[in-house]
Amino acid sequence: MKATVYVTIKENVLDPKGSAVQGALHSLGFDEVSKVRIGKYLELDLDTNDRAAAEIRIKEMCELLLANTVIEDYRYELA
Amino acid sequence: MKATVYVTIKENVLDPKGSAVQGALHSLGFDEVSKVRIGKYLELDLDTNDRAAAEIRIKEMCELLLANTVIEDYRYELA
Amino acid sequence: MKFAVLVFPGSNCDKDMYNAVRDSIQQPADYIWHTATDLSAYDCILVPGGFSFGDYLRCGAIARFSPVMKALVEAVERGTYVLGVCNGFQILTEAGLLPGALLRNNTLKFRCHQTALIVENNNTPFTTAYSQNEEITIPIAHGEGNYYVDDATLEEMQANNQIIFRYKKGANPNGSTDDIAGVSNKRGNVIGMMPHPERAVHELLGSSDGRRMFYSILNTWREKHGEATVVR
Amino acid sequence: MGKQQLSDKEPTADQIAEQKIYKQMGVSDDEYEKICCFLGRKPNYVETGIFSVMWSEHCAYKNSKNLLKRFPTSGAKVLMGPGEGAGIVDIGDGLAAAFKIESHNHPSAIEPYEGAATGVGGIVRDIFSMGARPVALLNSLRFGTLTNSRAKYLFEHVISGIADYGNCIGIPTIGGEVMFDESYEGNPLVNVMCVGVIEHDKIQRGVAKGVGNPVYYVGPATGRDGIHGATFASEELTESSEAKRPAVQVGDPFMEKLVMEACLELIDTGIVLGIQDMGAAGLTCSSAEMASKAGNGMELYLDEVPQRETGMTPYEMMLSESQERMLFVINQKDEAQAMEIFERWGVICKKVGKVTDDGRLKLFHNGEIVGDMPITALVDECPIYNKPSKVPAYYETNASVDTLRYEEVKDLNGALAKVLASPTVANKEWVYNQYDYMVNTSTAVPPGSDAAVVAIRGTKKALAMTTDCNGRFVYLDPEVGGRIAVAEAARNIVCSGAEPLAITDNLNFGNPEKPEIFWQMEHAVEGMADACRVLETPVVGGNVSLYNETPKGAIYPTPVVGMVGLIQDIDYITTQGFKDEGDVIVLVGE
Ligand SMILES: Nc1ncnc2c1ncn2[C@@H]1O[C@H](COP(=O)(O)OP(=O)(O)O)[C@@H](O)[C@H]1O
Repeated sequence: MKATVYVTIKENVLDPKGSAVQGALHSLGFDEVSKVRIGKYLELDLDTNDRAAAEIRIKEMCELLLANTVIEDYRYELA
Repeated sequence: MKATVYVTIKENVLDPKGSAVQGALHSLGFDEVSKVRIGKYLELDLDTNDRAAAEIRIKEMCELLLANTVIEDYRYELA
Repeated sequence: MKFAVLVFPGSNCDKDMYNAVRDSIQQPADYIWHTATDLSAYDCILVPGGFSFGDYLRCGAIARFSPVMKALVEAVERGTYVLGVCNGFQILTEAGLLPGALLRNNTLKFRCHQTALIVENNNTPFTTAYSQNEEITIPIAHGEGNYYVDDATLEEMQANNQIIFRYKKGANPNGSTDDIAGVSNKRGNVIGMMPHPERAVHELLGSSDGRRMFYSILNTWREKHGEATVVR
Repeated sequence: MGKQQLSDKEPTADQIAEQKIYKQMGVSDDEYEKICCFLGRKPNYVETGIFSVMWSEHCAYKNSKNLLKRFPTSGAKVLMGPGEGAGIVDIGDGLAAAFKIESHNHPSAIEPYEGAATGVGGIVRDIFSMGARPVALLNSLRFGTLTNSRAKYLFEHVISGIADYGNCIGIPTIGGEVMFDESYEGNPLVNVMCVGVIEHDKIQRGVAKGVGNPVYYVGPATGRDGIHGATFASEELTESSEAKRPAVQVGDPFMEKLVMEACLELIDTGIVLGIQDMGAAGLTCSSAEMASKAGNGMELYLDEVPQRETGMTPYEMMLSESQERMLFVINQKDEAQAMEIFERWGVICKKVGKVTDDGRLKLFHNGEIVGDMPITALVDECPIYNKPSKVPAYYETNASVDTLRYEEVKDLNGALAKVLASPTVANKEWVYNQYDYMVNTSTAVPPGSDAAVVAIRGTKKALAMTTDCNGRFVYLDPEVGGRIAVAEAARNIVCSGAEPLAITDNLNFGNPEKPEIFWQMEHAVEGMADACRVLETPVVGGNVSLYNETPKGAIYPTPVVGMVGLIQDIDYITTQGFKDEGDVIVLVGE
């Protein structure tokens, strides 16, 4: 089973990388870009076929390690 | 219009971050995790409604700046 | 007074921290590998800088799960002094022992240079040898030292005098909220800071202002334990 | 020799001969003939690959060896000259300084961040594999002019790559130089130098001592990273899957830190008989060289090699340049002691081979012998070439230019401002503030002065170090420019209060097969050698990087000099800046 986890910086926290990329895109002439947010994208291979169990486990992993909920939000998909 | 860009490290290229996270997950007892790859995830707001044009532009942005095609692959979605 | 210097895989200021203790206050110190489970023999625990576990994922995120961290939490509860510097600060915030989090520098670059700090609270075990509002010179060396905390917590921290060091006005090197460079927990026995006091213990290194942090620790501890000798 | 069971896509020995596939690996017809003679048969695919890297300029110095002989390499203080991972010079009190410079020009041109980062990793391994504790890093960088956007990109990412790697492993980057000039456009130079400190009795060598002793592999698993660029492009292989393509090497500084600490601890136990890093050509070069230095042979059991990817062939394993790996030899009885160290540091350590007495490198895979070559042929028998040399036309034209006929500068202030504003001369804080130059709390003189100085803990001594070369001078007159490079380094060292000890050098040149380029090399080396003799600073190690060319032509000849000097007492350190008002300024020299 494959899990995909998206970790993004919370809406109200400044995202220096995102701003920098936006600036760089503007200076390259991509003026239509009005906002950029950058997050992490994790692909995990899980040795299990039990979807419900996997869901609980992946949530635990996110809360414990993969995201820092002081500054980050996360969501995940299972496939 | 919103674009979502996924940047991942090429299959053959070493991903030290992914290995480190996998190690950490194992030591936390998540033994079912058999592989972790870490990539980037970007959300861009685009001031345009022309889907076809946006597609060309976003591809350009990826090639030029958002992905390092020597070691990374990318894909994108428009919504 | 006995010092412990924690060593995680990837720590690289552990020796500097150890040497700073030995050179400034001549107290015994031990290196403690991250798998240790007992810190009860120590009066002060130093969490050094570096790149624990490569700082992969997020700085300090993986180190906080090392076995020694459980012992560290117990020590904090006992009132043991804990000083986290740079990566040590990041580990302490990830572990929830200090409020807030450290984001990437707003310049997006690693920065290494001397900085001017203002001592915002000299009434902690770590800062008694400084004057209130004194300007001191301590170097930084980090890529992710941009301190973030939400407004509500910030207010609470201000009310509790938990902001220990600020970067001098106009000299904020990383975009930190409210120019914050170092903070403490509510009880005041744990502090974390991005600048490196252990790198400022000798004029040869460009500043000796960091020595007084170690004097403070020893003096406060001695006072508490009824020993009179004060170091300066 | 067992029947080959290689990947179906690998050509057979006959196909290699008929289709001259060796040529795509950089082996000439004559060289191929020689290889066949040494083997008494045609080499198979993995053997051809191994010979091609062992007989490359990079490993065998086939075009530069005769030039390097002109360098003075001995002196009263030299404990180890060229030939090992690094040169070592006595600094008294039973201590010594180990240092070496390496280039990572071509990888950095392709992927500047990882190219520069892995360059740092490589040179650091060279130093700690000698048993020395690395105490400082320096670099010497060249880019095109900053008005060129690619040059800007390369500059920015090379600096980040150097910074991130050095900062993470906790070795201060304390000096270097950056210059911008059109001649480096598309072919940047990234030279990195590392300096270490070692006790005399801890000095290690890369030798496979003791027949029957086991050979161990240390570090992360091997992937298909950086398998030599010359991987052949025959029809069959272009159709091979994406997954088979060699990949750019990515550095893992965290792993390097663990490997370094574990290896230094291992060396401290005194049980190591021989140790060497896996640099260029990975397992191939390290195994062959270690066996060669001991006059022994080696067997490698490739199934035992830790592998990151499935289905790796012997060719891929032998030629992979995966980073952060080491090879060492100990007595079988000491195995448990070694394993305990690597386990504690969380680093893979695996027995992959054995020292033998037959003088051959034998490779086993899937229960068969897949390669069998005489070590001496690999290491010592590469043909050495004396390339033709010719005075370049530009040099002859320049000779008739009257350099005194330029108009005198009237606006001195304006001229000074212009010089100071040029990126090559301007303040480099933007660069070195990205480096952690303070970690280890021994940096007595940080970047920004003539030479950087590192104090040696537990003594009053300090080491001064610098890298220098002005490629434009060398281009205009290689011999004088070569002398100037050494002399400038020496002046920098002296100005910091130190006595120059020795140099390491990195010869960055264009294509040596062009007689004009070879002429530049000859004369630059001659000039450097002269200066080294006069200043009594022998060459104790170095590196050669050739073929630095783009379609626009060769780079300026750039023989970078890395020099180390000794300060007896840290109280004698002097720095560049003017100190007090009213002090007298004295001009020394002509
Ligand atoms: N330009 C040079 N000047 C002096 N010595 C050199 C030069 N280039 C290479 N050497 C020496 O030749 C030996 C082999 O170099 P190299 O193959 O680069 O070693 P390694 O594989 O350890 O990097 C080393 O000892 C090196 O110091």
